Amino acid sequence: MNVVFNFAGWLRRGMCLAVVFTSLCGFVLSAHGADSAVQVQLDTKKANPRAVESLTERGILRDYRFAWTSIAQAFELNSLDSLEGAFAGDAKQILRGTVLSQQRSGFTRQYLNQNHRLEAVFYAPEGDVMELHDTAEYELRITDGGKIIHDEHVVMHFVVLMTPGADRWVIRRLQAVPQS
Amino acid sequence: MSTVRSYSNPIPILAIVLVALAVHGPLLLMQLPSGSFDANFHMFFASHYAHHWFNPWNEKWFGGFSQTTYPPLTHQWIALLSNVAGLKMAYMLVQLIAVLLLPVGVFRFARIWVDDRAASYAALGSIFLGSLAFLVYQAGQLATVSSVALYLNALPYFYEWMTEARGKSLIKGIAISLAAAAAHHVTLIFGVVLFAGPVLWVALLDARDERVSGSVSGVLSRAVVFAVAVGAGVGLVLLPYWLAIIQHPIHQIPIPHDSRANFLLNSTTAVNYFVIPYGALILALPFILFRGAASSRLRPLLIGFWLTLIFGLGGTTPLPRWLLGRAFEILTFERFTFWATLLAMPILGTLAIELLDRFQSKAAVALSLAAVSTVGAALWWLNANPFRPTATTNVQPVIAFLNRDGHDAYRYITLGFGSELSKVSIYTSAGSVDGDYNSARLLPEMTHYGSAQLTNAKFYGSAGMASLRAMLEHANRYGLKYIFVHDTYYEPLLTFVGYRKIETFGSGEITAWSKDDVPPAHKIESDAIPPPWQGLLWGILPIGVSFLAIFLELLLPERRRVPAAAGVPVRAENPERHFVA
Amino acid sequence: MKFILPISLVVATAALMVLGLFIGGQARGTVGIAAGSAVYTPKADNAEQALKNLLADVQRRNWDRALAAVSKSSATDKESFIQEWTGSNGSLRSFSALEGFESRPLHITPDEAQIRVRLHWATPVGPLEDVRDFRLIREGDVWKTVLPKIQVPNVPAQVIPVTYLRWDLVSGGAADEWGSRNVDAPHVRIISMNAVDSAEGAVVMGEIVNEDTVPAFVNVNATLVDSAGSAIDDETSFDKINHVLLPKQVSPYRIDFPNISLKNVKSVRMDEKATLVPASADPVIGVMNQKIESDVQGKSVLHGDLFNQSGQTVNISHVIVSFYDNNAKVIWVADGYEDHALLPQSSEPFAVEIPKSVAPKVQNFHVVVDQYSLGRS
Amino acid sequence: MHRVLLICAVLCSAACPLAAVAQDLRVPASVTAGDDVTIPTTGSGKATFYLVGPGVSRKSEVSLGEEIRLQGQELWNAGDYLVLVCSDICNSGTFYVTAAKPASFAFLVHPSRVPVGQSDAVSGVAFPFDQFRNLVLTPVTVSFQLTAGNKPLFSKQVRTENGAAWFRTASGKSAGLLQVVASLDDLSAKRAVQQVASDPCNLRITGQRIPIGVLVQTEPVHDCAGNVVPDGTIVTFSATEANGKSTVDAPIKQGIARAQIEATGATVVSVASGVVMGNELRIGAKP
Repeated sequence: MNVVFNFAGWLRRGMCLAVVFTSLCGFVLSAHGADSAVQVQLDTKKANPRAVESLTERGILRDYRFAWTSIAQAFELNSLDSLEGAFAGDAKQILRGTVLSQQRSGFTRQYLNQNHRLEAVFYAPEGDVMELHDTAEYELRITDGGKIIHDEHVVMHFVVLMTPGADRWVIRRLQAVPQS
Repeated sequence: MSTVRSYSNPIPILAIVLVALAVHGPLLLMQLPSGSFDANFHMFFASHYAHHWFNPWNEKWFGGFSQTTYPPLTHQWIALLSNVAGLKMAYMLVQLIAVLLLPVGVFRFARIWVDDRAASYAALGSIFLGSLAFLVYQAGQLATVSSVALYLNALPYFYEWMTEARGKSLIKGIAISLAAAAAHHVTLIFGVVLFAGPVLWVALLDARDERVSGSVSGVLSRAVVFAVAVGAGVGLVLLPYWLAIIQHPIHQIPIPHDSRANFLLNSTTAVNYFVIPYGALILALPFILFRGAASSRLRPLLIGFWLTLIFGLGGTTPLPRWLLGRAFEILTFERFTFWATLLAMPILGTLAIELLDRFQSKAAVALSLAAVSTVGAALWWLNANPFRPTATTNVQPVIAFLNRDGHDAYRYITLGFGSELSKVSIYTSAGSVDGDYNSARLLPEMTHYGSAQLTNAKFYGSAGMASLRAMLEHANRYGLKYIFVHDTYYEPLLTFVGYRKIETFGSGEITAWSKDDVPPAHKIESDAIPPPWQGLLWGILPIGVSFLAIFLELLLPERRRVPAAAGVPVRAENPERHFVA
Repeated sequence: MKFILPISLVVATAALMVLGLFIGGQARGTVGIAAGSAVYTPKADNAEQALKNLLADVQRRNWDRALAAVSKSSATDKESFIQEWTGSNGSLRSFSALEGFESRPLHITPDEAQIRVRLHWATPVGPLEDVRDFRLIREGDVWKTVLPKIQVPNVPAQVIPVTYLRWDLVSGGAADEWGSRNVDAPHVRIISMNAVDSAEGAVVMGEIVNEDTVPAFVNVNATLVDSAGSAIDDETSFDKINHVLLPKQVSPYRIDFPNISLKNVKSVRMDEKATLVPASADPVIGVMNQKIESDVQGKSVLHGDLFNQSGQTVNISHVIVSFYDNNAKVIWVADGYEDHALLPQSSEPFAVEIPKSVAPKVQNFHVVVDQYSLGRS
Repeated sequence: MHRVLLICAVLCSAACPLAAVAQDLRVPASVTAGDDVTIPTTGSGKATFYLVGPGVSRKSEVSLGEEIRLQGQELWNAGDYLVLVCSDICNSGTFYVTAAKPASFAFLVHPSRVPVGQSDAVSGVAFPFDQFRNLVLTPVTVSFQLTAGNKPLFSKQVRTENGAAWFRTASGKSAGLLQVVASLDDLSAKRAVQQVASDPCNLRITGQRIPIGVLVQTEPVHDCAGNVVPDGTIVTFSATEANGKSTVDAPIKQGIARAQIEATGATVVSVASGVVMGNELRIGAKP
């Protein structure tokens, strides 16, 4: 039997395969989102009526930083997964709502170069809630369809209510307020 | 066509494949293997590839493990097909492809040793092997079956390359061998000795006796070229696997497996691992011995068969332990029995044609009965054997529980679930510290004891329970809050270590237990996480070589062999008989 | 070659199989699966082999063959023999499997032998050991085991009035308003703590009390901290504590740190966790006749009887003991599981071993009993 | 890299032919949660409008020169809102939504159970929220009232500071339910604290010989203020005789704890509950 070696067909199929693989590689490489460090400083001197223990202070610092890293990731990747763990109650619900509507609208926002100056102003007698005021500085960038439509250095003030969860402090309320 | 004439011709390969389809197609469509030991394990791996093709780090088992510790080809094919057919049916399809490729491989492999007619009967016989039914429907060893099917298809190219120096055979042989390695590395490693060894030996005999055009030195040098190329290829295609195994060699305490037992001391084990896989083939053993020894060309095959048979007997003889050393305690030996039956098929093919030539229809009926009873016994044994996997449990409530109310923020284990553990893992977003793949375990609570899955802890006696205790002792460290129990045996321990029954599913069949002070699970840091480039390699090369093998088979077809000139003498000592068929 | 090779292969196979019986046959199988029967069992022509055969048949639950190895002079019947080895009433023994045994002859004459056997049981709560002495006699050319009469507990029919007392927990839904369903965790307190080095590593132990008016699930965690302030290891009390404490109940706790010496430890951070759990005040198990004695092996052992004062069967009881020195300081915490069920209004003996190094210092002890009852977890 | 892209984007936009004429954007400085807002625009042509705030990320087409209407339900959540209108270029404006008047409380009271007669043992914190669950930061006066039975125990008016008002006080003298109410105008939130007996006081036992040993029981168990110690509280009976010691951890049921002890010889029975010890009882040997 005569065998006709269809080189052109073979080459074409091979190239198709290569294109598929290259696209997949590109997709994977592009999935690695940027993760910039979040700076947080905490001042607990004004906390009352209960003083903030050093272990709690460390916990607040760690968990607040994690919370903002989560917010940044969730809003940049339009992913709800990042919001698990760091938030509870209304704060979680509002953030989820924001991400969901952002998914529908198709744009993303990035919080870059975050710097938070956190001040504990109220710590409940039984230690079950802490109110903090955050003066946050960051670069807010909004991107729609790959195009940056807004990029601004922002100084924002937040009132934050944090409560102890199973193994960490979680944000129960995160509310931006005008500078007083 | 008269009956006599119909028996005197080779059975067309298409007909053999159709018979395989007719026998195994319905069983696979009925999803019979879904209750096998490893089916859920394969689907679990495939499910991960379906969601994270280029990220082999899977956090659903062992608090995180790398899937580069198991060759990915079959799983990736299931993952690809699952987009169309769903996960379970995709598994069945891939298994069906392997089952259909097997008689083709046996046919092509047998033609190295015997003529087309005997080879065709060998291929037909392979469809009814008890060992095949055992591996497919009871053990669920998809990768082993797929790999050996590919490997048997690669070996004739190896032989052709050695004896005829055909470049096309070299390329195709290498590509299919790499695909076989990408399906199951163990098959390839042992195949080098047990399958390729006899092929090399017969090629040398053929060269020496001038039955082929190549010289002895030519055969040897080409064998080296093939081996080097395949070795390098396997090194590259499975590079992340080798890196993982070098970084974390398997140092865990050996886990007992009944295929390593002495069958003489345990009748049930003997039935399970010898009688059922061999079936009616046991009756042909004397013929295999004498006919294999009678022909110099068949002797390499006989030696290969005997060695594989001895390995398949596990701990019945000390030979595997002596030859394998520590690897004896890691391997399971039912696959050797499967390979042994495959190696016996060419000689069995000659028995079939001799019987048919002599007894015609009577022989046909007897052989058919033997074949059907062998596969039938293996299927009957699925439900009759005491090793059978636990009866299918409805794990849906467990999955639903884990996926609601933030329960997936914690880890879980199942107890008494058997292979259903993998099913839970596939469909829940929660992670477990347990898992159904021993070689990927790195947590000391599991590797320091001679037991396998925590879900089967009691079957490993004190070692299993010690491993479970060690894990529960560190429940808080791993965020192990939920335990699902399908065997009241475990309830006392859970009670005494502080777990509390919180829910009951399926009329009390399964209970959910929780420990109140366990914090949410945190990511477990590990040096076993493959870097992204390994993920890319793993996602591209193994599936890539399988595509390559398919393309090469399609684009470089074989020349049709002329039947009269194709046969290699069944018995070289009596060349006149070669033309009788 | 036509005959030599097949004959050689058959001979080699047979030889290897025979060798396998003597060399390679130790590969362990999985426990709990019906194991079938052995093709070959050595003849009981000496006392030790006879006992080994009997125990091997017990392991395989091959009762007829096992009973055939028991002397007719034994005061036992098949039912009580099986019950002795497989347990009853959902006891720990009924969940256990005889995993292995080691025998040591104590006394052998041509017609009689006394053999001490260390039995290794695989149980749901971990491996347990049991030491038993067996008497064997020669009957013809084989040895047989003489078993003593097995006492099966017999509880008379009776009516036991019980005032049940339990706490149920109604937990709020996830959608509850913040702070509206506030139930505090129970208040528990560690009342003593002591850290010592043992042969296995560092041990932190003491006692904890539930000071609240509701039941508490308690767990004690300890973190060993080095001189640099970093944690060396953290472990929990695991099963060396009674996890559910009723109001004002005291439990010992022990936390083991295997392979760690206190020499490297600067401080120990204790962390007791308490959560509210549903609980029942029954059954009440009294601990009677507690005394420290030496056993047959010369070890110091705390003996006593567990007396089930309720009307329900306690399937598995777990005894936890804190031992005090003359300053009332906890110097050791030991525990043990009872392998017989506690029937209503009946007693079962228990024994807890005291380490050699601790025994001379023990002045007092406190025993608490945790329990598991089938279907009431 | 991002900056380069931004500059490129800006340059590209500038170079493009103008599709719509330039617009101007004036947003209100502050809005009360739930109120509708209109944003006037200037210019002509079509533009893309973005609203970026807490709980909302909206993108829509608008016609320049017309007012952009933001419905109250888009502005439920207090916080900062960014408005962007993009045609050839993007114009932005920011405004704050502030909480409306209080409509509910988050009222946290601790502990849920408290022993009687303890100072600074009960505390509460109230956070007023508006109807959209925004924290009200404008100071308001919250009234806290504690009553045991019908008897008022404590009352205090506290002005919120940073949105929080709190109190702390001692527990009452007798066991029972303590009702804690926080109120603000016509709003109120109720919580309950269970006041429980303190540690047992004057723990006394009596005993008698029975056929199987000794039956011992406590007198009704009270704390030092006369409150009944709750049922379920564990009382430990220890009986010491010549051949050993017996102990029973028995729960109080209907005010009394009782236990049977297997003791045949002369026995000394002692009793304890938690860390409180009671009297000792000597019972003679079985006759």
